[in-house]
Amino acid sequence: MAEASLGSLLPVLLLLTSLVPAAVIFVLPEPRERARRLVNMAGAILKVVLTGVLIAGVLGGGEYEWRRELLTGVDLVLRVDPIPLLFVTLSSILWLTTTVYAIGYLEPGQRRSRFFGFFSLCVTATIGIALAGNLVTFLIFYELLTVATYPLVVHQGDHRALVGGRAYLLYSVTGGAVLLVAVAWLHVLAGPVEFLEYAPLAGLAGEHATSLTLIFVLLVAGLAVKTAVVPLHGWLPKAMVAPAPVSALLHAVAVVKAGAYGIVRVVYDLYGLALAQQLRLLTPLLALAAVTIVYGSLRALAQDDLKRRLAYSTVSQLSYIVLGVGIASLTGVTGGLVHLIHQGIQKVTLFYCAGNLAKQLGVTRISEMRGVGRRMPLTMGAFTVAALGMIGIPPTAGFVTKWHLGLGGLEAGQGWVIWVLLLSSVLNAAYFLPVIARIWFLRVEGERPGAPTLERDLERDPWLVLPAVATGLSVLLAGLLAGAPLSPLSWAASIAQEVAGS
Amino acid sequence: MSLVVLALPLLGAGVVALVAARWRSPLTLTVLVLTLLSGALMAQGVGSGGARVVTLAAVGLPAAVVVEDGLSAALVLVSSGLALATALFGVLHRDAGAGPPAAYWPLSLALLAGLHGLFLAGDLLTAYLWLEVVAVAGAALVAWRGDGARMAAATRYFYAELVASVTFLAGTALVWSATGTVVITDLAGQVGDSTGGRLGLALLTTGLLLKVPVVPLHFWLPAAHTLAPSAVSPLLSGLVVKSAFVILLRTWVGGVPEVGQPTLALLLGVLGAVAVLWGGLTALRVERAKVLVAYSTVSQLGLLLLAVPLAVAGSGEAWLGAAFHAIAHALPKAALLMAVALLAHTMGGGTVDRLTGAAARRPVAAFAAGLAALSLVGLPPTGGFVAKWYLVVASLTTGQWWWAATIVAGSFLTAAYLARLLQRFFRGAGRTVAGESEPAERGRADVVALGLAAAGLLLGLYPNALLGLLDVGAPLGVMARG
Amino acid sequence: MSVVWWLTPILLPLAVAVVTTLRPGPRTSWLLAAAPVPALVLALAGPLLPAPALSWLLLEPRLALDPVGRVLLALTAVVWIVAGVYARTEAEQRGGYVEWWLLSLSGNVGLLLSDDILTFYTAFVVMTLAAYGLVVHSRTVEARRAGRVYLVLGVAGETVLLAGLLLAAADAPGLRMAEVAGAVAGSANRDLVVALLLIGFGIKAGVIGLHVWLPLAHPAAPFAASAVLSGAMIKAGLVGWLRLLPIGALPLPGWSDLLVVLGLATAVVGVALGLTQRAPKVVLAYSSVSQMGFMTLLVGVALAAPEAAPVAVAAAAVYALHHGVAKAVLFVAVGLLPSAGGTWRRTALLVGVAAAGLALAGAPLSSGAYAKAWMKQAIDLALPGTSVTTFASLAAVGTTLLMARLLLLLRAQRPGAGPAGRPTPGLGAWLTLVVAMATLTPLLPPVLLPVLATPDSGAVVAEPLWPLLLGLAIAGAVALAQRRVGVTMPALPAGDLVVVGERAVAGVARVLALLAPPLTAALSRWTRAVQGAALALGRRDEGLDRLEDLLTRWRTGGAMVALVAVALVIALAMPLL
Amino acid sequence: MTRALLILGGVGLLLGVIALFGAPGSRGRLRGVLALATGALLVVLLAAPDRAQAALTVALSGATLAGLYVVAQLFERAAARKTGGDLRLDSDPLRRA
Repeated sequence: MAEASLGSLLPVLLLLTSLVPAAVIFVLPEPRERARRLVNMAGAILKVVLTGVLIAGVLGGGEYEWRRELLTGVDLVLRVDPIPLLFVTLSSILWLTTTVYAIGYLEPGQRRSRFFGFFSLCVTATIGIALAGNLVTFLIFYELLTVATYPLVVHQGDHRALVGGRAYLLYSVTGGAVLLVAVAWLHVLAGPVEFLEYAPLAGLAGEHATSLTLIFVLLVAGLAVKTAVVPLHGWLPKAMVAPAPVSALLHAVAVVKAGAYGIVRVVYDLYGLALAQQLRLLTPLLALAAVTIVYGSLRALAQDDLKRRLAYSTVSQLSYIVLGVGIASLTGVTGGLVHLIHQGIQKVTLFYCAGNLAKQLGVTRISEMRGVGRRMPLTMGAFTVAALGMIGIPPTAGFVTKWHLGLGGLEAGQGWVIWVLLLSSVLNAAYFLPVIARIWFLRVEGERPGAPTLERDLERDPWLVLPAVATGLSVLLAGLLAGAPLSPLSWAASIAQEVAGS
Repeated sequence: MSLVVLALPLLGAGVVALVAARWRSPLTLTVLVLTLLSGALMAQGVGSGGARVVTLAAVGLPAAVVVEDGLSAALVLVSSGLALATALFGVLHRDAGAGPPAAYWPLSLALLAGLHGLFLAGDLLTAYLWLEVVAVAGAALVAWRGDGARMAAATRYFYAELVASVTFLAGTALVWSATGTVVITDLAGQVGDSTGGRLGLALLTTGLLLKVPVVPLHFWLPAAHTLAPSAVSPLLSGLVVKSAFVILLRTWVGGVPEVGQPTLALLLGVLGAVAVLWGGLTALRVERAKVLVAYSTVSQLGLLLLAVPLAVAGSGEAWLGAAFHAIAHALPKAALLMAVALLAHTMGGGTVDRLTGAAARRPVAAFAAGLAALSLVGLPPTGGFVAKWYLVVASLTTGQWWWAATIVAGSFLTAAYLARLLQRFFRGAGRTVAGESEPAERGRADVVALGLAAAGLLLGLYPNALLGLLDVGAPLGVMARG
Repeated sequence: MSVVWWLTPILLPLAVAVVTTLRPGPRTSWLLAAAPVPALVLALAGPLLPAPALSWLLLEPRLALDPVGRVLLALTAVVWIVAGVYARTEAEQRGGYVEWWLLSLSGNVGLLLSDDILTFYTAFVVMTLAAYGLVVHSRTVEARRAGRVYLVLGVAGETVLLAGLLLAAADAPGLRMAEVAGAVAGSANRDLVVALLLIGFGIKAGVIGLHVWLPLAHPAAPFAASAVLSGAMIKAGLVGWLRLLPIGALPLPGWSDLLVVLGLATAVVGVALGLTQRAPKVVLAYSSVSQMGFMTLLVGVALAAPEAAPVAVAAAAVYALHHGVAKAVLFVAVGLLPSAGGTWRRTALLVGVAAAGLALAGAPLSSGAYAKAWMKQAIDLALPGTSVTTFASLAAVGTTLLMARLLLLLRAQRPGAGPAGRPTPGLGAWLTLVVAMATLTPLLPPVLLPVLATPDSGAVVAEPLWPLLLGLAIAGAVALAQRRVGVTMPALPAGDLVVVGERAVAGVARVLALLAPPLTAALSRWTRAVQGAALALGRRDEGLDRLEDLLTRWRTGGAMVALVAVALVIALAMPLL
Repeated sequence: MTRALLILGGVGLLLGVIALFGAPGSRGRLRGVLALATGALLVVLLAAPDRAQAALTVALSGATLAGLYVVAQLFERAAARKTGGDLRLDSDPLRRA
């Protein structure tokens, strides 16, 4: 057992802050709402605090690693490297806001004990994925995430939910199986391989080039399922039947981000950019990402259901991260990494607002969104900021990503990347601006201009409005204060320096 | 130590048979606890002291050998634990309104003794004897207080076991005449190319394959495991099916791997692969939940058989994977069977459709079923994953990647038919109806099922202890080299 | 302190926006006019304090104000202040007009002050998108159509612009404007970048072909918004060209000729299209298009010869100043006329319109004369001997005609047609604007732009005279012909090309609508097939069931035992044979 | 001589399997069990490498096989009582339940 210094216990504590609440909540009977709310909030806040401690520690040069032998020659490793910390911070903060949101969103009688139990399990899996020090640990938490998410997708228990759940399970289990074979093959080929030593596989390129390429293809295929890269994206729009908090956290941050994060880890920390370029793996990855970006936006254009349109836009936006990974230049890497955070906060805001709309006004289709801006100004304000972020309009966070990806593409000599990005942002504008116009500039039927708004109390419940506004603000601040030392951008830049610092 | 583990259940069975009905269940439970403790002691002994072979030379009879290695110690420990849990389940869960009949207690102890005998058997003749005990005890347990269908199933089961035992005996005799010994480990290099010996091995293996069973010799299993009472099927599906496999593994991997190379190993592998796919496919289509679980057993046993060609090709991981899978399958399978029995009891019907919305009506049992399903599919962090990992690594190291593909396809099929079952639990279980008509039931029996499922999960989280134990005395040690 | 000095012009409007949202109503709507004041003070006083280093904000934004910037900032401030006074009626209505107004103002000021391309681009985009709110304020069908065209072209412009900026920034050492402009001159894909910048800013500046949104947006927006739109906002296109094109670095003969021709064409065609219109605001919109042509011309001139660049740039800035103020006067007057009750109010407004029209036409001693004089100076310096000046004066004739038509249209309007029941705003602010029109252009440039030599009296009085007289003569002749013969100008739909554009877009949309369903159907068929196959395993299949039924029969069991035994024997016997 | 007996034992085994699986009624099946038992005993008798061990092993396995036969009869009788008449084994009991 690793010596039990604080350094090695923190990662485990981070896991426990959501594992313990999960166990407790499972046991709590349904009517005990206050106790459940307390446990939930305590877990979420504690996790954010612990992340803060970790950030301070890592900045101070602290080493945090927890290791235990799992299989012969394979350890279960939880390591806090810079990239994991980036993802952990995103997950813990957004889990806090989504817990608050879920508490407000779910009414009594919706089996909330079961919901929050699996909800906390999902976050445990996400944190596990983030901190995984080697591929086997990653795989274990990756599959745990699939398992913990399924009951949430089918939470409503109606036919549509089950169909969505079945599609999700079909894709994820296949992805997991492919990943298992790849991990086992890599283990056989290269022995126990850890993420930490930045590209431990470099030495193997000599005689194992073909099998390394094949393993890379399998790894990316397994991960691409969760990143919803075309043609493996089919499950994401179908999984939108889940309740809003699930769509918000899981299908905008945790689940889909696990796939993208996996690709980032495989390319940067396992293969390393040099080896990836040497085996010419990045260009097909870029092509795949480009196709997905455009395809996702095109399909989003045709959807009238708000959540399905957001789902397709997630499909497209996730591939920005994969694009960033494919571009092997310093700014490109920064762009990809920073979008890990930006896409998260933007998409979570959009899903909160979509959830609020559905809950307060019963509006789920875009055609029904006439003039909702004045009836729910705060929520729709956050929605607008996040939507502008998706398009990449300055000064939102989305623009910072688009700028870095574009510049990175040019630096890496892949000039065509700009046109993909711009085509995508035009398409994003094409399917987001009309929605914004409809929200603010179209009058609610039968309402004279200048007449006072109908109801004032649509945004009385703080549990629902607060998270939306908070994340909406963060989209603006992540863009405006991009230069600040602790901003996502400078954080991503410092990591990129290490990964691609030529 | 191994003799105590054998004697306790055997004598216990005798004593319990004599005692009055009222005292039988507590007495059996105590005997079971004692057996479990002695099993634990033995495992501890083997773990620290290494493998031991005890030869009981009886005049006039070929030497009877008892092998106390990692595999047998682990299996003895698990089987006594599982037997205890099943007995507890039998007491707690009033299947048809009344607890198990008086005959259940002595028979289950006899069965346990037989199982221990098989796990520890080092020579073919003793193996034959214990096979007889398991056959009779098992069939009798299935047949208790049964209606026509259950009696037919029990009879078919008994006859199948009988044919298997007899062919095994004939095979043993031939091998004995060809090699002059019945001790498995001494067989190495003896058989060579003597036709009698090879014929004997063929007969012997046929008997074992019928006992395991492997497709196409699985004709007796679905009826026997489905119609068996809920306090018996966990024992059958979890343990009895593994006992014959242990003998097969010891003979072909520990005993005469060179004879099996490469054609027989390939044949066994193919039979295993067919079992995996056929079992999975059928499980996808059957109506009743217990039949689904029975065919799942057929499929998972096929997976076990895949390890033989890998181990024979010299991969230590295959032996470890097979041994681990034998255990990591037993616990969740028993838990799943118990959970299905409980849910069927609450929902008033055993078919998959009747179990709709079970998550709301009996959450703990549903959760146990879900947890067990994870292990059976082999998703991390469960024990099933560890077994699958070793089997896949074994197939990749020995270059026989097609077995890895079968394993992945098998786990995909398992996921498919278990998802079919679990998905039913969630249907209509989204919203609690205002005046909840049937309040969620919580029985103590659910906790037993949950405990077993959790044990399956624990195996995944802390596999090292078991892995270390299993590696002791394994023909091609992995840990030493790992 | 320097942060306050430099940032208040940009941030004050945002603060005011918050105040007016929380406390709407007449008490706070006067703040609208106050918001641009700090910008005016900064413009007039100039950069007294050094620009602040804001490493935290956005991506290291840097602010700067060169003399050209000061002139344009002064123009913007004056126009926004006066328009602010007249925007109070709309401001008090619900619908978020105030927020969009102040956001546009903040963007407009921000882009003039910014010295690095990211802040510039941010301000440019914020202004463009916020202005959409002004265009669609009246929520009528035409307003929404105008808004849609405005937005589509706006987004297209920004995207093209971003491509240009990205390509330029890739080669540039830093993000500052000068560095990027320098890099463009030397970069490999210079022509592509220049083309992208031309189109990107061309849409905002209303170059012919890309101008279609202007004639639609102006009538739709309230008159104060049109004043600001024409007066200040479309100048952002000019600012972009002046700052980012490689002016002064090296001669770009190809591009300068293109711009000169485009400028002249815009000037002439703008006027021609204007003459066909009936609504006063549309006429003014086309006049703006044509006047922007002159500025495009000057940018072309600046690109022609590096040594003439400073003069040309200064001339363009002054021309923008002159046009901005004059056009604002016209728009406000046109806006106030319908509700101008008293006769002396109407006549005062009409006289003001006439004065502004004369200024635009370049009547002697008016701001137009000065601006045109400086323009000619720049042209003679860069392109001596070419006939550009004559064409420019021809365009001036056209402007005179256009202004005459405007006056006729306004006189024909019945008074009192405007929205009744609202207190008619005072003319005070408008009068100050008229005074500013007369004084600013002649006085400000020599102070701020020493590079411009004060034109000799002849250039200001004599030269502009003949185009004016010629124009008036033609106008008189046409007016007479119209009364007697009744020939009327053919009426073109406002926005001319846009109708063609819309039909084209509709066509493309229809094609896509035809193309998309089979495509998506094919794809979803494929995914359903895959899933179907996976789930087909679960369906009841008689064949498999019967097979399993057979397998579990007792007799087959026995047969199987024998079969397996034989198979094993063969497998074991194989190695022996 | 031993080879002939061995073949005889094999034949016994084969006949036993055929009878057990083929016979319609319980008497046929029981006769099958007997044939199996004798066949196996013959093989065991001949297989023992030396006389001493042969006698004891034959006795031991003979006893177990006899036990099996008795249990088989018990099963047949119990099944007959439960199903009222001769137990039909051919179709899968699951189909009936």
